Order: sequence, then structure tokens, then C-alpha cells
Amino acid sequence: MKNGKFGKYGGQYVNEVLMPILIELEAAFEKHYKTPEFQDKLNTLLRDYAGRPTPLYHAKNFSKLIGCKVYLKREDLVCGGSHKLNNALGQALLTKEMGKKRMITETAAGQHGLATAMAGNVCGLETEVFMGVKDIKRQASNVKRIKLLGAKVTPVDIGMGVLKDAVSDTLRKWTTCSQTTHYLMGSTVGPHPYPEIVATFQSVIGKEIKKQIVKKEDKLPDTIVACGSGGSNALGAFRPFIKEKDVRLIFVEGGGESLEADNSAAAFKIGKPGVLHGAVMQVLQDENGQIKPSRTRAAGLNYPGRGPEISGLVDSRRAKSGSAFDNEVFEAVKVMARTEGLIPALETAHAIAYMVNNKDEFDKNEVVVLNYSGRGDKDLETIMRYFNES
Amino acid sequence: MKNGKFGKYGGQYVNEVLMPILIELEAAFEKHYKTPEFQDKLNTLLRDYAGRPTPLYHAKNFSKLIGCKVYLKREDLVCGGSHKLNNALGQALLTKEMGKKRMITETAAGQHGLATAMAGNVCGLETEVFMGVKDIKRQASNVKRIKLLGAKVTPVDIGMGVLKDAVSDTLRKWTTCSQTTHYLMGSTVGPHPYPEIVATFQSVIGKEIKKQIVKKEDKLPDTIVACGSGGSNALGAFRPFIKEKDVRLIFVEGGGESLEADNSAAAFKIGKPGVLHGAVMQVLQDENGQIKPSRTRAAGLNYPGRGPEISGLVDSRRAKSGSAFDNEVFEAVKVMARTEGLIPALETAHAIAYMVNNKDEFDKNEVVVLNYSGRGDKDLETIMRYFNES
Amino acid sequence: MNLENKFRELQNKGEGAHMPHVYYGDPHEEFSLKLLETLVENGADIIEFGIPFSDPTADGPTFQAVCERALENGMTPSRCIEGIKKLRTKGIDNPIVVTTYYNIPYVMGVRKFLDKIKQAGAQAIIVPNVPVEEADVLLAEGKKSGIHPIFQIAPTTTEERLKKITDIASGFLYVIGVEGVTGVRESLGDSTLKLVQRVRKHTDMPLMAGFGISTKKQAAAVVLAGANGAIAGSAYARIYEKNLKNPETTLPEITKLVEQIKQGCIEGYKQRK
Amino acid sequence: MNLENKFRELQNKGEGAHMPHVYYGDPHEEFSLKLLETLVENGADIIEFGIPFSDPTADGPTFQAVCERALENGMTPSRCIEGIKKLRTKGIDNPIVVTTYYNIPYVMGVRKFLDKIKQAGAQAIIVPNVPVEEADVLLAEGKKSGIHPIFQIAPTTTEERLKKITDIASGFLYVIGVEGVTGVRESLGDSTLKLVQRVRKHTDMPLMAGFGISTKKQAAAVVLAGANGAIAGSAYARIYEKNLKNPETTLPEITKLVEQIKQGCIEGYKQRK
Ligand SMILES: Cc1ncc(COP(=O)(O)O)c(C=O)c1O
Ligand SMILES: Cc1ncc(COP(=O)(O)O)c(C=O)c1O
Repeated sequence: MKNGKFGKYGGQYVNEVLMPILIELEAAFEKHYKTPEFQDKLNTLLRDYAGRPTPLYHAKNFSKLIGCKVYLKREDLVCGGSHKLNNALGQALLTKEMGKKRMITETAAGQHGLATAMAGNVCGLETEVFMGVKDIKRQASNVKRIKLLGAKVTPVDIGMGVLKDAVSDTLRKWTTCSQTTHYLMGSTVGPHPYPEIVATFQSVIGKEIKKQIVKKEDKLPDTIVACGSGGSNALGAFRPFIKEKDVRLIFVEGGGESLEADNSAAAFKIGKPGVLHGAVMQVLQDENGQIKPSRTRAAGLNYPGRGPEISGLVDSRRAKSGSAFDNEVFEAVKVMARTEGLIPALETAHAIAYMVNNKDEFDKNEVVVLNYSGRGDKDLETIMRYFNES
Repeated sequence: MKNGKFGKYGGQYVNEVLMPILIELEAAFEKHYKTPEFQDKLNTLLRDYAGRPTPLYHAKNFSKLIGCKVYLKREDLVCGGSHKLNNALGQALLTKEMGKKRMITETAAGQHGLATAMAGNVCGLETEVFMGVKDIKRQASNVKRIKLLGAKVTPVDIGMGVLKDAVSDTLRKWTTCSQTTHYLMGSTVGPHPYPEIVATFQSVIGKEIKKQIVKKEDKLPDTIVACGSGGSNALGAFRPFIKEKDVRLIFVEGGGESLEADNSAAAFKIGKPGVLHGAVMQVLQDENGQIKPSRTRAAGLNYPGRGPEISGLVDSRRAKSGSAFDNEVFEAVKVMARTEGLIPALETAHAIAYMVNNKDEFDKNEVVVLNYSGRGDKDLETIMRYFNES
Repeated sequence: MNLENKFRELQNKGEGAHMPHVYYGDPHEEFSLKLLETLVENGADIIEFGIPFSDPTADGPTFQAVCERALENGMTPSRCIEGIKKLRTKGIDNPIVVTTYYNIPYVMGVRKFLDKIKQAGAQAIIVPNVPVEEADVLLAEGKKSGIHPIFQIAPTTTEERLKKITDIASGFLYVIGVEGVTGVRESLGDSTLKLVQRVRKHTDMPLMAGFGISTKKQAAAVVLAGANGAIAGSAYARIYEKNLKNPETTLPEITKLVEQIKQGCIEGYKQRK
Repeated sequence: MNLENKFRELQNKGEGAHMPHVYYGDPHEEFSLKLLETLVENGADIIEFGIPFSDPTADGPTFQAVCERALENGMTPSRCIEGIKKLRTKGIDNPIVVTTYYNIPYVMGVRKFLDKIKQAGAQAIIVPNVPVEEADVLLAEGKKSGIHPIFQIAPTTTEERLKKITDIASGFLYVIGVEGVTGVRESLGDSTLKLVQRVRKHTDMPLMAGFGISTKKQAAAVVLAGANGAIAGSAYARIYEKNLKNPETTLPEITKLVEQIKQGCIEGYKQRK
């Protein structure tokens, strides 16, 4: 992890104010992460608080519909309802090791903000969550949860009032308090060492998949499908398989309403390499390099950049990228609800929609793991409104 | 389980129409439950779909507050957000074994209705959920979930439009279709064999607790605390410990606003033995035997009767009963949110409130397992409204 | 008159029995008394006297509403029992069968309750939520009090149970022709008639068929099929509930209905060969 | 005039340098040109010429709004570079330091971008989100293009990094006195002055202090502490943003401020012993 570069992606494009802090963070991570004490604390929290290992569920009804053998990696069962807590607990423990008393972060769907507030309370750390004003409205219930946990929610009303703006403002805030406060980055984005730290904490997902699928199928999966924007749940699932060249990796981003400008979040389809929030990423931008706002009904995918590592994987063709449009995503929610009794997060429903839309890509005997990153409770209003109006 | 009596409680006080069906159900349960095939199907679903075993979490911050060692048995992490799915999956499998194609049930908080709809979809069974009109309003989000899963929600507007009325109407409906349809009773209430079936399916909770606590503490717990009305989560936790006379069992019911008539659900405090919904139970009633409506802000505790087995345990003093008032319960939600980052269901918060209110009852070295029966997502609106208004 | 004599008397006359079911106290006591008098005067042979219960799980929407109103207006089991006395005081001699749910006698004490209704003038009791499995107390105390516990038979009842029930039953058997709860039904399924025939094979005891009967034709059909009579309940409540402020104004319509149903019971008997 | 000569000239005169920071194109190009002329005419020694970026993470609320308006009004990097040319055409001879975020040159191609601004008449470039770790390209291409990459130093900068930065820096060092982003601050903490003194121990290179400076007093303080000059940016934007319809009407107030801050730079220098 010495340089944090993944091909042309990654790096540490931050103010001088923050550079020393990033160096300190990298050192702290390298020092503490591998120690038995840290591993023990982390694993205990992951097991007893977060509810790991999460199951690998053979979704028979959904499999029948697709025409292959689909397992769902049940990150929706992680405490708080998504994979986000895996990373939040890890970084909260790291914050304590670094002797810092506060954590700040940003959130879009609210899942990461909630996870941070939870991890903060468990570890006895103060938490402040930056959130775009538009997301605050769209994800009202998670805002309530975060506040009930006693964390401060700071509205961000610059730009479009969405995740991109919240990240910018959290970075700004961090430059004012980085010596006492940890920025708990929520996805595999931002300057090095964040993408590395987040992917490491999330790779517990893939490690479990490996064990579980071998036990169930006596072989590795043929394919892993995951949704994402920054890429943390996808990398968490992919990482232990990147070197296993026979395992297909499919990454599904938010198509939004259409692929026309300003109506999508599909940075792999309509973006290009650029520097945002501390790193070179695949990012939505205009011809002059001005970052474009992304758009998708899934707040957690509504970010114009793809993290450095997933950008690198797609660039090198180790991973394939796909996307799903909003209307397909809502239908995918219903498909999963009806076949398996599960209501997925809109983000997760992108991976489901991809499989529903591309049945031909999956062989009859293929074993597919779909990383079921979160549950849809947070999106319930949006989902019901869609079906009542359409 | 031959007679379904627990001291003076229990029995089969139903119409002749239903008696043959209850006999058939008992026979089916006895025939199938113990077979390796059934156990295998059930355990696979419990593990891979529901997310069992659930963790036993040492809540250090909360322990400090109470002044003893508290473990939370994390039923909130069960798919759907509460213990209800343990029973729903079991009975759905049984429904299939009996060759029936439909399930009906009633729900108050919506948790059991949701669990039934989930289990129904997984097992390929049609589901209809009866729900009091008042509960439909109070638990709007669970109603949406149930509908999204494709189950039919039938409003019950008789009586007060709450759980008691929904149970009555489901029983009525059942008498019209019992040969093709299984009534999936949601708690340890109703005529024999229901209390036995539900407690058996829920006792996976207590079996896990036993294993987990012995591993962590090398001894049985000193005390188990659980909330309840019908008693399914409490009995699930208590059952494997009933014969272990040194393990204190504390059952916490809904105190409601006050213990005055019509303002409470505390049947152990202000009820007496009576016959309702097929069994003799401890039940709220007037001097003439007319059943009284219960009242508590926790929809899942809002039932005037205590199931036969928990009634028997409290009557014989094997279990102690306590209660918590609504305002104490809301404060308990906040306590848990702040100390451990967890938002409990209002039902669960009764057990928490009991511990907060009765710290003296717990010794410094005491090991207490609090059966953390569900998460508070369904109650979020109610909780926030309480804190904004008070 | 006791039940046995009543059934014998009707058999001698060549008539089926009609037993209307009224929950006492809806919308108020005076009306219930007038209603019962009217029914008896115009064709009722036996009175099914309902003591309202808060959660009548064997009853359909009509009787649920009836119970709710009666309770709201303050009706209690003790006042109901007083009501039975009042009927007797008025000189009504027909057998009276009390119907209620088990919690009512359970809370008062089963023996005390049965003694009281016996003293008041009742002959039997129907407790729909007490199947044979739970009937020990009711049977024992009923014997001591001289009250017949009436048992029900349903389409789901197996041959084995049918035998069990007929073995312990006395007074008459209540044949529930439909799978469901009380309430008016458009048409009576073949199931009712078949069940009557099926039960008839097992026993010579009087059979009263109920649930869903509201017309002369239906009454005639069950009696023709072998029942000793027909029970109708919700059908009457559906008439007077149309004018709860002045329910007395509906008595002429009720008179007509009870006459017709009784007529059905007579004709059904005549049509038997 | 190049940066070196400008700093020498001012040293000879015994003055601190003032570098106002203006994002070009807010609210429109004509005003930016007038504003820069006004600033130069009334005391500015060096121009910090900002090319607006959509996500200026090192900037506070004032400059965020500035960037947003400029972009909404269609400002592009190419038009900005044209703007530099226009300033030169108008005869403005002061050194021009371009400020922008790395994505702007990255997307155009760093070398191409640097060549263009050089051709247009700029001498240096500040890219706040390029720390020394990521500066290889900027350094290499800057050398070829003849553009100084200006590096920043912050209170968090360790001694080790300070050495690294001073080793590769040219033109001047940008001393960020506060932990934070651009924007007006009531008072300048001791931290700024201490940092200037700390950096001064390591290098004789010109030091320009910025972030949070908006008054004569603050400018004087940083120059007195050893800085070669003071940077102010948001302070000017805060004046003209009060009348975005007719920003020209605010030029007299801006004139007063730039005179004062320059005066501060002069007085701070004089106060050094
Ligand atoms: C359920 C869920 N899935 C996926 C994501 C996308 O994040 P990432 O790309 O880091 O996996 C989010 C973000 O909030 C989420 O909540
Ligand atoms: C979270 C939770 N806990 C407890 C209960 C009470 O049910 P029981 O008494 O069957 O455990 C409910 C019922 O809905 C519930 O949702």
C-alpha cells in the first residue's frame, strides 16, 4: 500500500494541512491493524455487535428466475442494515488507538452516517455527520436515527446539497480539526490511505464468502456481482478473489434516469479520469474538468467518482462494469421482495437489476454470489411512492 | 405437550369447527418437527435466511450504567428486525408439510405480519395478514413492507381496531378456511398446540444463549430479562433455563401510561385468569369477565392476555413479572441509543427500562442476559415524536 | 317446559322446532324482552338467550356489533340472568338455552353460573368455545345443576369426534352446517344438509341446525334433511338494527320473519316421507 | 516583471508585498478585469488569478460561492487564460500567479496547461490539492514551461516535510497560518505569526502569508513576523458580492481596502527592527 496508486488512479491530492495527518493515519493503520489486540477487539465487535459472519444464502426462487445458482451475501443483516458498519467499527477503533476523541464523516443514504454514529457510541467517541440538505430530506429516517444516537448532523447546502458537496465540506471541516478529529471515510474513495483502509476493513466480506462458498459448493464462485459508487462493498467482496482470475467480477453502478448528461451516476460509462476529493478516479466531469453532479434515486450511489481501486480494476478489465436504470432498479426491488421475501436497498437493487436484465450472461450451472449490501428500510417511502405513481 | 396445560392456564377453548384442525396440527407438528429432514430445512433457513445464530453482545457501556454485566441477545439482527421470523419460518415449513397452500395471521407491531409474509414468500405460500385499523395507522411502514412482499393486508375495524380484535377476526376467518389454510399464530398464545409450537420454534434463542454464555462466562447466566405480551421471545429465551432453578427469569410487560384501568397492558399486575382466544390466560378483564382493551405505546405488547406458559411460570413464581411505563420506555430507548448505539424496538425497551429502573436488583457481579427482541426502526416516528413533544 | 318435552310435543304435532337466537340487552333490555315475547308469540319454540361477551369469536359481524352495543349500554351477566327470570315471570314457558362464551361462567365460577341460570329458569347452555376436550367441568357441574351443556358439530368434525360428542351430549346437538361464524348467508350449501344427514346416522338425539339460516326455505331444507329444527339469530338482529333508536317499530317485520321460519320448520317436516 | 524581481524591488523599497486573490469571472469577466486593474492600481503587487473549479475544497464559503457563480455564468479555463492575456494587453506588468485545483490542468494536460498560462503571461501556479508527494509532474512540467509551482506550508507541516518542501520550492512559499480553508477571520491567531517565524528559520525564500487576512493590522502583523507579504482574497469578494447586479459600485470600497492592506504590508515591514 506504499503509494496508494492503482494504475493511473489514486494518490493523495490534498492540501498541505492534511498531508501530515494522512501520513500519521497510514502509520497508525500499519502499526495497529495487524496486532493481535486490534484484531481481537475488531473481531469481537464484528461478531457480537455487528453480527458477523453474515450468511451466504442460496436464493432458490431468485435463482430459478435468473437461471443460474445465486447466493446472496447477506450484508443487509449487519447491524444498521448494510455493510457500512464493517468499516466504521474498524476506523472507530483506529481513532481510539490514535488518541483522537472525535470523528467526522459525511453520508448520503445515511447508512454510513448511522454506522459511524453507532461505532462512535460503542467506542465512546463524539461523532459529527455532514449531509447534503437534499439527502437530509430524502433520507429523513436515517437522519432521525443518527440524531437519536446523539450524533450531530450538520446540513451541507452548498452545490446541489448532495454527497459530493458533503464530502467537500467534510474535507474543509477536517482541515480545521484534523489533529483532534478523525475523518471516518465511508467508502473506498479519498486520498491514500483511505481507499486501502476501507477496502481492508470491508474485505471481511470476501473472506467470509470464500470460506462459505467452498463449504457449500466445494469450489470458488464463478462470478461475484456487487453494486457501488465508491466501491467499498464491491471491493470488500472482490478483494480476496482478485488474484483468482477465473472468478468473474461484475460491478454495477447507478444508471440514473438515462445516460444523458446530468441524469446518471454511471462514471464508468460517461465519465473519465480526474482528480476529486484527494485522488485520481473515474469521475463525471465536463470537457473542462469541472466535476458534474451525479444523479440516481439510490442516494448511496449518488457520487460522481468511482474509487481508485475499482477504477483500476475496471480499467485493467479485471472487473467488468455495468449499470442499471432507476426504473429497472425499482422493479428489481419487487422481484426480490416477491421471490425471496427480502426488500433490498436501492443500491443493492442495482446488482439485482443487472442480473435480471442480463440473464443471458449467466450459465445454467454458474454459481453467482450477489453481494447483498443492504436492506431497503431506508428507501421504503421512495419505493412505495414509485409504485403508487407508476 | 399432551394437554397444553400450564397449571390452570392453557387448553383448547375453540369452536368445534377448529378442534379437528388443531388435532391435525398437533399431529403434524409431532410427526415432522423431529425428523432430520425438517430440522435440516429449518436450520438452513434459520442460519442462511434469518441470520442465526444471533450474537450475544457484552454491552459494556450499558453494563456500566446498570452496575452489573449485561449481555444482549441480539434478536434485532434477525432478518426483518425481531425474533418473530424464528417462529414464522418454522410454521411456514410446517404448513408446507401439511400440504396447505395459504397462511393467515394477525399482527400488531407488524413484525410478525412481516415475518409471516417473508416466510411465505420463501416457502412459496400465499399470505394474508389481519391487522387492526389503529395498528395499520401506527405501524404504517411495516404495512408497506408487508404489501411490497405481495401479502394481502386485511384491515380489522371491529372493537378498538387493535391486536385483540385482529386475533378474533383471524380466528373467525380461519373457521371458514381451516382445511386449506394454516393460521400462523405469532406468539405463545391461542389454543394448544400453538403455545407449544411457538415456544419450541422460539427456543432456538435460549439454546444459543446457553452455548454462548457458557463459552463467554463459563457458567449459566444469573438472570435473563425479556419483555413480552404473549411471551414468545421471553419463552424462547427462558425455556432451556426453566429447569435451572438458579437462573432468575424476569418478564417485563407493558405498563402503558399508568396502572389505572384501560391505560395499561400489565395483565400480571391488574388482570386475572380468564379464557380468551382459545386458552386460559392471565388477562385484563372487568369483574364480569368482559375482556378489557390493553394500552401501551408498544404495539407488540398491546394485548390483554399473557400466554399460558408464561402465565404458569409467573403463577408458580418460577418467573418474576415486572412492567415499565411508556415514558420510562422512551427514555430507555435513548439510554440504549446513547450507550451502545442501538435503537431498540419499543417492546424491547421495556426490558431495558426495567433494568434501568431496578438497578438495585442487580448485583455487581451478576451476569444478566437481556433478550434484545427487536430493533426500533418500526417505532422511529413514534420515538421522535415523543422526544420532540416532551 | 323442558327440552325433551318440547321436542316430543313438536314431534307429536309433526313440526320442526324453531329456536331464535337473541343477545340480551341490545340495544336495551326492554326491547330484548319485547323481542323475545314477540318471537315466542309468533312461532319460536325454544329461546337461545345470548349473554353478550366482549370477544365473540364464533360470531359474525352482525352479532359482534350486537354484543358491542349491549356491553356499551351496560349489560352484565347478572342482569341477563335477571332477564331470564323476567321472561319466566311474564309466563313464557318455552325452554331457554343460554349462550355465552366460556369466560363468563369461568369468572363467576362455572357451578355458580349454572345454578343461577337454572334458578332463573334456563334448561341448557351453549358455550361455543368449549369443545368436548375442555368440557369436563361443564359436564360435571351441568349434571349437578341440571343444565344440559349443548355441543356443536361442524363440517370438520371427524367420525371419531362425532362419536365422542354424541356419547356425552344431552338436550340436543347443535349442527353448524357451514365452516364459519354466525351470520346471514344467501344460500345454504349442500354441506349443511349433508352434515345433518351424517349426524342423523349416529344418533336419535334432537338436532338443531344453525349458522346462516334466515329464510323459510332454508329452515324447511334443514328440517327436511333430518334436523329437528332450525336456529336463526343474526337474521332478526339485521332487522331491528335498522332502527336502533326505535327498534320496536321493526317488530312487525320480525313477526313476519319468525312466522315464516317457523312455517319453514313445519313444511320441512311435512315434506319428509 | 518576474516574481524574483518583484520581491527584490519591494525589499529595496522596504515594503511587504500584497497579493490579492481573485477568482476570474465572478460575477462576470468585465468586472473581474476592472477589479484586478483597481487592485493593481491601488496597492497590489502580485495577482493571484483564480481559475474557478466546481469543487474548491481548500476554499471557504465565500470563494465557494464565487466559483459557483463564475461557472454558472459560463467561465472556462480557456477564457480565464484569455483573461490573463487581456491583463497583459492592458499593460499590467505585475507577476501573475494562477490558482486552480489539479483537475483543471490534469484534464487539459499539465504541460499544455502550463504552457498556455505561461504564454498568456503568468509566472507561477498554486494548486492547493497537490502536495509535494504528488508534485512530480507539476515540478517537471513547470520547469519545462518556466512556471513556478508554489507550495503551501501549514501549521500541521512537520519539520521533515518543511525541509522537503523548501528543497523543491521556487518562486515563494505560501504560508497558511490557520488550520482551515480560505475566508475572512476576525482575528489572526498567534499560530500564523509563529508559523511564519518557524518557516523563516528554514529558508530565505520569499514567504507569502495567507488565509484569513482581511485587515491592515493583520497584514502588518504577518509582515512584521517575517513574511514577505500578505495574501487577501475572500475579503475583496465579500465587498463586491454585496452588489452583484452592479459590482462596479463597490470598487471604491475595494480601493480603500487594498490601500489599507498594502499600507499594512508597508508598516509591518517598517516595524521590523
Ligand atoms: C446499501 C448500500 N450499498 C452500497 C452502497 C454504495 O457504497 P459503496 O460503493 O462504498 O459500496 C451504499 C452507500 O451508502 C449503501 O448504503
Ligand atoms: C420486538 C418485539 N418484541 C417483543 C414482542 C412481543 O411479542 P412476544 O410477547 O410474543 O415476545 C413483539 C411483538 O410484536 C416485538 O415485535
